[in-house]
Amino acid sequence: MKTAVIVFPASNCDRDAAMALEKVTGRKAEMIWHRETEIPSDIDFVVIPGGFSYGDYLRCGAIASRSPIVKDIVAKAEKGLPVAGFCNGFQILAETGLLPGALMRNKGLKFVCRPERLTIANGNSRYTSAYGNTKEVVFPVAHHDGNYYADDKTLNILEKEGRVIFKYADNPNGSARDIAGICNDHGNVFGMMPHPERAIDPLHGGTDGLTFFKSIIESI
Amino acid sequence: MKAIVHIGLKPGVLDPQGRAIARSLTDLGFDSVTGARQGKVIELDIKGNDAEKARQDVTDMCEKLLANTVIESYRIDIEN
Amino acid sequence: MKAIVHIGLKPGVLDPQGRAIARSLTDLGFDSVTGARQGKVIELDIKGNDAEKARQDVTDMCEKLLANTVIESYRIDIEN
Amino acid sequence: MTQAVEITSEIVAEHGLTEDEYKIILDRLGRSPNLTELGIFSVMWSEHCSYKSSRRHLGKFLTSGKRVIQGPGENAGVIDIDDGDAIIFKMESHNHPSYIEPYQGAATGVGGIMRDVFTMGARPIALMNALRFGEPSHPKTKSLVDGVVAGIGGYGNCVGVPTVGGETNFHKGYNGNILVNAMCVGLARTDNVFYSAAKGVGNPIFYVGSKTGRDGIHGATMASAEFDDDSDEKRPTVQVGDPFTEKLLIEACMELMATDAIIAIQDMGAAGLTSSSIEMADKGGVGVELNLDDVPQREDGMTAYEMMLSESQERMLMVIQPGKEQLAFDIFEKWELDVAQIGSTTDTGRLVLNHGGKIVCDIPIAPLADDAPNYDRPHIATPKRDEINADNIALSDLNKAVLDIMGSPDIASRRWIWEQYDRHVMTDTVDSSQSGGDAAIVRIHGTNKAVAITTDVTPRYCEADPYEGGKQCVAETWRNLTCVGADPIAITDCLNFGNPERPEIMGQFVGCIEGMNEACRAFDYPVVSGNVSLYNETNGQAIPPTPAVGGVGLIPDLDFYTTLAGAKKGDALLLIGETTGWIGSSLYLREIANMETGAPPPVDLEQEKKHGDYVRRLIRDRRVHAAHDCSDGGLMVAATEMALAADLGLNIQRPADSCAISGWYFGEDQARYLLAVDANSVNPILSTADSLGIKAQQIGTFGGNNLTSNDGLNIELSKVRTTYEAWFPKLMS
Ligand SMILES: Nc1ncnc2c1ncn2[C@@H]1O[C@H](COP(=O)(O)OP(=O)(O)O)[C@@H](O)[C@H]1O
Ligand SMILES: [Mg+2]
Repeated sequence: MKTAVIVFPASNCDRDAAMALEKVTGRKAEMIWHRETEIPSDIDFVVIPGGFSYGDYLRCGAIASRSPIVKDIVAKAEKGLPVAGFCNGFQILAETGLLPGALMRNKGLKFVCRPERLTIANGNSRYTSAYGNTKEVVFPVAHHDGNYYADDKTLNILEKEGRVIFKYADNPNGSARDIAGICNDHGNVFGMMPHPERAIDPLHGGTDGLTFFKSIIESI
Repeated sequence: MKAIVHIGLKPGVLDPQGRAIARSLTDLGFDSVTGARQGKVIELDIKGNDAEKARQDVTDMCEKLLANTVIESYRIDIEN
Repeated sequence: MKAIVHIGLKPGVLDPQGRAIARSLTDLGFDSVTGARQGKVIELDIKGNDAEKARQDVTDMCEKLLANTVIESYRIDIEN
Repeated sequence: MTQAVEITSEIVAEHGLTEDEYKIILDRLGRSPNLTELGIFSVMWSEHCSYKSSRRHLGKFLTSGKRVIQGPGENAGVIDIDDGDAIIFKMESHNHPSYIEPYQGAATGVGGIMRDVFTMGARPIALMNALRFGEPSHPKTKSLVDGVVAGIGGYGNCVGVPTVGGETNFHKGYNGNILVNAMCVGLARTDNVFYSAAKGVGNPIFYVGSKTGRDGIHGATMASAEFDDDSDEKRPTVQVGDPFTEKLLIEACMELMATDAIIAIQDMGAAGLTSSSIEMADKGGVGVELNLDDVPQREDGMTAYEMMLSESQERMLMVIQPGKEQLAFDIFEKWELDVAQIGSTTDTGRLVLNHGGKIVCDIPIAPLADDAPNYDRPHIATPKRDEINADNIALSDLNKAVLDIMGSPDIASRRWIWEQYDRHVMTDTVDSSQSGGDAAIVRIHGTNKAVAITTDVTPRYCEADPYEGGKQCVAETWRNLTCVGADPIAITDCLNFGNPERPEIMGQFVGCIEGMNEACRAFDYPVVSGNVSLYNETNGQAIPPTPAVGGVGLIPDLDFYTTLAGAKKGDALLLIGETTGWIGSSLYLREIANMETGAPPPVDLEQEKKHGDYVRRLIRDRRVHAAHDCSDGGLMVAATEMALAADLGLNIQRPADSCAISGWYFGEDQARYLLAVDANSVNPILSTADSLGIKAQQIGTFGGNNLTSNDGLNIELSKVRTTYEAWFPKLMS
């Protein structure tokens, strides 16, 4: 099992993501600089971490989503490689079009950082299967632009196809239909604003995130 | 040459910033304001002086980077 | 009526956003771009049809809320 | 171009230099300076860079100790936290810029203090902020709060360093001069700390980071000048921060620091290229020659004067080991930063600047540093205030008093602030503002130890009695660190005062320093870094004396720590320390009785030490479920905060033999702690206290849903919470 974390200029949860992956797989994640052009073929799971790639300039995730490595991520994700983006990583995935919709400025217009209760909207996905009977988890959120938008048609499709994976119990940012995390139509690409990698340690944020990583790793 | 790109949210996409601006303005007593929308302008310096070519290039830039066409629309002005 | 307020950084004020956009465009192969600046536009819906009054009001709004006159300058267009 | 300007007495005055100071310049140069040279002298000799009013007093501080690797004098202080780990920290003000442009002023304040820390080889791991605003009802307050908080969050969040705590006060004394003090704590290895002394001759000098623009020219002199109604005209000097570039700078510097390429490194802070190059040269006893044409520039036609005085942010200067130039270029280019070799060290002891084929400055470096003015400004002590007897201060409605004080500006929840700060990034935040605790706890990555961090000062006390107030602010940080089970190690400070040319202000300054120093010595708790911000006055109205203190402690083992939260049902509430009912200068007196009078509580440092050491011992013995010190609002506020944090009711029993009721609940006697402990622990804890000569008693029991007491107090905790949480959002709505 080999995993990789992509590093963009001003990614800032890259180390946190790598720690989570190491904790679950027992193996160091490979750190891949955004100027690289290829994800090594033996990588089984790619995480696009949170942060402020390119300072969130222009639009969050926009500039990063056009970087060389992302081209290859898109190509491999379309062939089935599991790819997950958290926070800025979700924004980047939405900008590539791998995930539908867009992330807009929070409804309250302020950055919001707090532990957030999430309901598991689809417990059978590759990213939630290990949760068993658990219906609710707590992951921290920390973002300025996490207000998920998609047109009604897209939202209906997402809900109908079980592609809404997590919903906010107490919507912090105005996201449409309380959506916190979604996946693509094949279920291998996943994005959400909350940070599961910040919930892998009882001293810091709880351990609900461990099960999240376990789910996807076990599915591979 | 200069290209001025105006980028705004598509109609129907909720604009939390615009709404907040309208609300603050009425709070400040500017009752005549009935709505507000916020967009951005990107001003580009472009080499050369073929306006038609520049417009094509900038359209390409908008599609590839400057605008997110899921939520935004854009308009380009070329100035000499 | 509509008032269009263009707000941009004053000359000389650091525009990291513009810089990042220009660099990214050249990275994407748009070599003709030599610089970029980003500003915002706020479009206001205004009751009434006294353009002069509207311009005065909007100037007031800019000074009080819309623009940060320490680092930004603004320009107002009134459309009927 | 700059050479053509004739130096008139007006120009000298505009540069904030006195006639006497100018005479020294003439004497040392043996000729008139040109404008560039004058500008260089003026910024080096500004209050901000030269500490000319404060230097002799700062020298009194205890600055050494067994864990101190580097005290004041470098970019930040360095302390040893065992196992080869070092903690590097400092606090700094950005008051004037934040008043003029709150978002950018606060943001660049955070950026600046982070650079001070990573310059020394430390990865920043935590940020704190100490804020003072004017009255809540003042027309500017709301937008200042909004901008400052957004700016602090905007910068720290983007760079990816958690903002873990701070303090926020409101008082009319800050209506015209807010205070924005930011603190950064970084982690380094003791054998890889970097200093600023440029060593060796002929070594290349590198410029890295953002390009130089005309930002903030004269910022350093602005920070040393009083505001008046024309200060709007000083506006164009405000700089804009670019946290994105800062993040790249951190990563690039960390990468280069892992090699042996750097001889010396210094960030460009106030007075930019001037102070960084001169300080590096002066410390290393070398000269410097710079080619200004090679400085990366953002604007066309910049003069030497402008380049030397620019305060563009996110820039560093370094002396590189000869032969390692390419290595440095490669790393900085990988991180997409501007980089240039702009000069080299020389053996002349002079600062020589070349620009456009001419020498535009050639001055000896020694006088810039050594001959900087050092004033013994006249000072008069603040007159003592009368003590106030709590018997004369009635407490008519305890329920109302508790609700009023919990919803008052200085006590109400700061959630509105700290929810805008990323407190979790880097995943080592064990405790932060989120629990409302006394000190934030940040784990040392990959270990089971942690640092505790707090910032405190009670300007009310400092104003009433600078000496006692000075003792108190140091003591409170020491207590706050103790409350989480940390061994207090060292402090940094940010001394915010009015105009030092007024003897009463200078008296406050000297009094506070002496009190602080007394406390530092009593606790063996040295000052390792700090910052002075003077001239915080508008139209002759000075701020209350505000020596903010940032304390840092070590939790050697995270199996033993406490926070404010954690009281369990049935736990006893113990009060450690003497309660005389000291009501003078208390928050209660100000908020409920509407009086800002009376002598502040005296600080018995011996008692502080004894009580704190005992509390820490109890925490290490795992006897304590939750701990909190009594500060603003006395034991009633502290107890209520513990109940809120545990979401558990509390019954308080005031002993029959206590002092006056208002003083007992709300007095601010020092050296006191509240502990939540298991009922079975009460007797052993009290009897040991007794044997140590420490006053300790049980004053309550946790349980139920209400706050109650034998004086008729009875409020639902949820109602208290609503009041406590409502104030800030209401202010900002
Ligand atoms: N500006 C701020 N930024 C972050 N946290 C803050 C700020 N102001 C206050 N807090 C947090 O609110 C809590 C209460 O602050 P304070 O009353 O100063 O505590 P104490 O009196 O125990 O030192 C603390 O946890 C503190 O960290
Ligand atoms: Mg405290």
